Amino acid sequence: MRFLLDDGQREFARTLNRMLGSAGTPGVVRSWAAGDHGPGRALWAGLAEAGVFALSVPEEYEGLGPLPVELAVAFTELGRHAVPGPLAEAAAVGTLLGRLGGDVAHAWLPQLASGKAVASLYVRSPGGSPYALDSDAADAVFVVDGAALGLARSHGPVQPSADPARRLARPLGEAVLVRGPAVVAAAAYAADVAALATAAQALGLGRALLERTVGYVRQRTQFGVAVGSFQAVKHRLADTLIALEFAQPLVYGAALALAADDPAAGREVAAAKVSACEAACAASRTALQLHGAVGYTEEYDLSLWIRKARPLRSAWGTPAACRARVLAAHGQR
Amino acid sequence: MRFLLDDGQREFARTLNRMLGSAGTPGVVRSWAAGDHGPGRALWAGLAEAGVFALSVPEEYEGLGPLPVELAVAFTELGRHAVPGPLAEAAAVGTLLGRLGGDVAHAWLPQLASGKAVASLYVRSPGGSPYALDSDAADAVFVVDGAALGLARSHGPVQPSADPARRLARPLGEAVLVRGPAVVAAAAYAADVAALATAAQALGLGRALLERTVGYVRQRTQFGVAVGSFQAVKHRLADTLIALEFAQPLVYGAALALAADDPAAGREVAAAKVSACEAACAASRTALQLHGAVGYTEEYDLSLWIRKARPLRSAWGTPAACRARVLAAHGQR
Amino acid sequence: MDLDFSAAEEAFRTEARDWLAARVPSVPLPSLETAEGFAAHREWEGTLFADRWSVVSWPEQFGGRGSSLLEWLIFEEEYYWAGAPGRVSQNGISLLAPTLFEHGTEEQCARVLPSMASGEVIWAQAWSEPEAGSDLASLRSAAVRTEGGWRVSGQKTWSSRAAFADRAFGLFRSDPDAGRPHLGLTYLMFPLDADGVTVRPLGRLDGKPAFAELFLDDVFVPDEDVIGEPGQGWPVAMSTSRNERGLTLRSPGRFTAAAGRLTELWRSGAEPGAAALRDRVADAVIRARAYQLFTYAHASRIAAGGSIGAESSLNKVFWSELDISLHETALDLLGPWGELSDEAGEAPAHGSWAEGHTFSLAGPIYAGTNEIQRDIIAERLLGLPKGRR
Amino acid sequence: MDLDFSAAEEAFRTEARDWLAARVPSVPLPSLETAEGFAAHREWEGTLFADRWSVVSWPEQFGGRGSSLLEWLIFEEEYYWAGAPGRVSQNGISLLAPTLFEHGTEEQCARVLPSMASGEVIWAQAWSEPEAGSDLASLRSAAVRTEGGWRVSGQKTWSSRAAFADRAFGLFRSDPDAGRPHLGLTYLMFPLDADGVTVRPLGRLDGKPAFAELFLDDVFVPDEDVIGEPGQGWPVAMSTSRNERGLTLRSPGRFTAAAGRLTELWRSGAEPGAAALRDRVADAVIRARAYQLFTYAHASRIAAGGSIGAESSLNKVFWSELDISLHETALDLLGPWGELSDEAGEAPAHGSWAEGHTFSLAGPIYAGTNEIQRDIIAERLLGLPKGRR
Repeated sequence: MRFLLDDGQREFARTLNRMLGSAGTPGVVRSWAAGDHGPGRALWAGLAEAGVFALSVPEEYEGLGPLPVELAVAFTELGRHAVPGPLAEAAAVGTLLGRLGGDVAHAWLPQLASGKAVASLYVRSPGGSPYALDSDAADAVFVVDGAALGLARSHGPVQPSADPARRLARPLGEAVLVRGPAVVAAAAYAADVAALATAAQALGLGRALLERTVGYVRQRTQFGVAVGSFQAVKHRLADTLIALEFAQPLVYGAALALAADDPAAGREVAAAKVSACEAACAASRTALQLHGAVGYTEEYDLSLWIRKARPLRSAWGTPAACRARVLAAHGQR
Repeated sequence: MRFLLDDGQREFARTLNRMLGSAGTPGVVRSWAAGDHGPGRALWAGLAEAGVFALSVPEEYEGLGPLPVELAVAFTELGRHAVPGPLAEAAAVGTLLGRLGGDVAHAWLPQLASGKAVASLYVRSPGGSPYALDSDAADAVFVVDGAALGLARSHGPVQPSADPARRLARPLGEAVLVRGPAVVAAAAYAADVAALATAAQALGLGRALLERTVGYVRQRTQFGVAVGSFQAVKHRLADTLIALEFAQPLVYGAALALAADDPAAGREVAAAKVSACEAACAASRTALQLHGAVGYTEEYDLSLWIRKARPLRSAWGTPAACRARVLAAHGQR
Repeated sequence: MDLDFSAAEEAFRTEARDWLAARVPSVPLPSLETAEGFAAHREWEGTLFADRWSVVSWPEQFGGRGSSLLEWLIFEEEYYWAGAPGRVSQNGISLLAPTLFEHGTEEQCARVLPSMASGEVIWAQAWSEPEAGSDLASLRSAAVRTEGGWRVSGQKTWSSRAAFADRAFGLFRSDPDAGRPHLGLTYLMFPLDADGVTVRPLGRLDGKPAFAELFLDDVFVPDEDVIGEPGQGWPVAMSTSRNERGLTLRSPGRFTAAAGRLTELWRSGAEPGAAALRDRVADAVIRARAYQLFTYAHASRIAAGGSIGAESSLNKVFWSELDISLHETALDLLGPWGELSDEAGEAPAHGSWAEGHTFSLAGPIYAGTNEIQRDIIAERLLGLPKGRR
Repeated sequence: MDLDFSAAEEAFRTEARDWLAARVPSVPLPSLETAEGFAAHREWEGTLFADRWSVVSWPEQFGGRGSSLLEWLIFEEEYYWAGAPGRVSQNGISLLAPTLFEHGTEEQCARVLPSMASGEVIWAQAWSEPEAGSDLASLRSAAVRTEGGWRVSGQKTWSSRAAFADRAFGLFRSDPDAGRPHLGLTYLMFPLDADGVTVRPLGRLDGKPAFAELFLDDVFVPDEDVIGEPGQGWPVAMSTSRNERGLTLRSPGRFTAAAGRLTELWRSGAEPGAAALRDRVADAVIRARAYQLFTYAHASRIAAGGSIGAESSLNKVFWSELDISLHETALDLLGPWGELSDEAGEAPAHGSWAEGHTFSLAGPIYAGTNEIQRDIIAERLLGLPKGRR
């Protein structure tokens, strides 16, 4: 056992962090939210070049994957920098088509891996979301409905999310591409990959919120001292760190379980999802509270991070659904 | 509307507080826990003289009641001083027999009101507790089983509670006294009175825990300063006070609802029960943590208070049952 | 001890309920943090005022009904149960008006209050400055004495409603040599369209311009717009701040009504996890009731001649945390629909849960952060040693 | 990156599992905080030792197997899943032994460790004093130089296991003029039946004598029982304290096993509110798994030559809060049976939930309170300004 990232994985994270740190993501996010996807598509192209979208695409389709651990590494950085777009969905499409294989895989996967095409994914389910993410930015919105996989023909009006960078719309009328039990199995596995990717994003988001807040309370003074010297502030930030530090191994553990096609992977993913997303939500609340009115002001870039936490929490498995899933599978070692 | 205690009620509280403050209750509790009920019975006699056990007994049976608000006032003081014995049960027996009337009321209520007899109450219910409280100290253990009211003939071996002053035992073999639908109605109302009395005890318990802890952290120094000057300590105690201050009006509100035979009384009692008991449990945890190892030491009297909180929380309505009850009745104004 | 309403109070409740049933718009007005919504809400204030419902507890001469505190609570309960619009006049009514009643001249009251009550003049607060948020005593914006008044310069920020409001009130440093930082401040009122005033709207978390920065460059404020004595602004403002933290800002009706709607939402039971959310729904109901009864107890104390001091800090922490947890529970119950912003056409309940959630997040920050409130509770109510602050 | 166990590790696991299946008593031993239970647990230590399971990670010469950290974790997982008895030797094994390995002489190791491993000698810790709890550097108990050793006087308290143990270890002030308070301390070992030692048992919260006060009156301690250099007791003790807070005190197997039992309890579903408790059960399972994986990551770091510093404070807060919430959830699931003390004959699961709950309540207090741990996390891991402490 060596439950540590290796040097290559660490270097991959550093590379993405450097690249995204100089990409001006706040401006990209604001454009994306306004429906101008140009800067976002350019950023995606850079990420594709770095290999991000190839991680879930098998080698036979010009990808590098499947590499769930590297996917978790990459998505942590995407979350840290608040990158917009159907990210978890793109990873899930890569997984889904890669598992299905055949014409649809050949037709789409090389384009997705190279970043030429942006794809989103919608899975119809009772009580599930009626909305696909970023249909207006995507070249293709794949729709899974039971045993049928299709492409949406169009989409309804964009419904703004609490995170304005998430553009929600109902997929309308789909052209079925494949039908059969293989779709069901591949879609279930792909949904787990989407949940893992979302958990990793949440983890990175939480890290960024914590780091910015620590920086802020160190320099902000009130009553003649740094706000960060108050014990109540220190303890709240300590709790934020604890939650993130203990969510992280769950994320990597879930990635390894998916990589191994472990039958327990579903509960590992659910545990990671709920922990990382709750940690990110708590970090978001802490960041807001400790920045005070500054954090509540839209024009400060912090708001772009703060508002991402709750939507990630309900995407690809609400906390209630994840907790149910953990218990459904638990019991035996 | 005048949602404030009047001068008489306030004076009643002060009188009980003074009396109990000089009664050496820690020694009484320790004796009771060891099965020596003498000092406890003497304390009960004093309380009876002050009118405590007459509050739920109607005037026609030599009582003063029913006076649910005064009952809440008195039980807050009993909780504050950790008085041992089947207190809520005694109040409930007074209520139950008072509502039923007849021979059984004439036979028992004057004795209960005057403190000559100590009675406990056990209500058999599916999934409910198998134990009656303090059977070995009581002169009579009334048992309600559906539409039947009886007296237990004996009891099983004492099962120690987490609060050693609570002596639990299964009631064995009952002699039925009354049977009929009036028993069901009177027992339901009496259970609400027991829950109210328990809530009031919890409130007083929480107040005592807070007060002692505030006193301790003001004088205890570590690192050269009073422990109470640390912001983390201050905020935790502030939260303890908030919880108690907002539980208190629920307790009085529930007492008024019971007094008025308000159809919503059940949910008011449930709300008071869960709030006061959760506040007391939190106060108990806070007292333990801020006293440190001192609080974890049985020979310090604080432990007598700390250990009462959880058993009160599950007696006469668990938090889960209370919350269900609040929602079962809520909706309309 | 009782919780009974008198026949007159019950009649008052019925009158309010009937009026509201007839007048409250069936579709909510647009968000009052937008230009369109602000205008609609101003009009609604006029509707309230026309039938003397805008400021029931004020004296009749200023447009009120001279209602008791309890009647005001009754009105607020009915108001929120009816789902009536948010109060765009709130800053003026709950912050400035109590200060004027306590420290204003007769002339000021007569001049300011009726137009505030009618919605004709909407007031914004101008407390915070970039370097003075929680630490309000460190204000820097200056008022310099001049012929017949003061010349005011400096910067204010997070001024609620200032993007669309007409006038503002706040504290300015009139005597920089006064020694301790909360001496030498003066409480002033000024028009937002005065010469030298620049208003720069600021978006709140959801982007709506709910507040603004104010840049003041040598703005003339006549003596008649000073409240209280010059240099005495701190004590004058503190009475306002007590109001903000205490009874008047968050009336219990707001939470009992919201808890009722939350219960309905939970009963409708769309989300499969709803069974596990039951305890959170029940807690919202219980806490709203606790807040209502706590307020009745306060109102009874005040009616009996008592007063409320540091206890208002208990209130502030309690309602602000209740508000957030109630709205978070609602969003969780909404499942995938909980993500929609209030501007989404398909947002449940016309976006009121989303809007309420955004609004609730500011609760622990403004009117004295909850951290400061807890310090106050620990030091003034529990007698713990004062820390550094 | 992987979570795979080698074939040798799997074989080790199987060997441990089989041994435990054959030897673990089917009815739990009496509480180890009673005289009777202490004796029974001491005997169990001997059983473990006989087959070299008592200290698997120690070198073979002292009774161990020279197991890796990972093998130790595997053993602990099997140990707790098997429901094996609590470890009465724990204070010696987890606090004193690591200190001896790091700072002890060969002679000390050879003399002390084997009898510790076999349970022949049970060790108690003697850290705290009445005025030195969290603030350990302010110790007053004194060691005065004498011919061939030290004469020790003073009072220690909350000394775990001291009521029934054989020997104790702790810090004593040997140089009162050393300037800063954590200089001039010396780390000593001494027998609890030595001349001048009085042991007064103290009941813990449930009354069991889980710790004691020690009164030391001119007790002679020979030089051979000083660990490290005289006057260097603080750095010597701090290495022990890191152990206490870090990996070795609360192995993840303890929590994964408890979470598994909690899940079974929830499935049995006696209490009608159990549906609403589901999320708390799930959280216990998730947090136990997180703690296990976090520990695997730490073990991997150590195996790769890294070390653990202030990160151990993260551990301490996490497991101590997990332990409480897990046991509170269990008591809630037990409904009316949750009230029974572990001594009640009818207590569910032989009182193990009740006993575990009482034990868990001490978690946030000992080994550095969680308040102090959070200060450490904020200052050393996040770089926030040092506060008064």
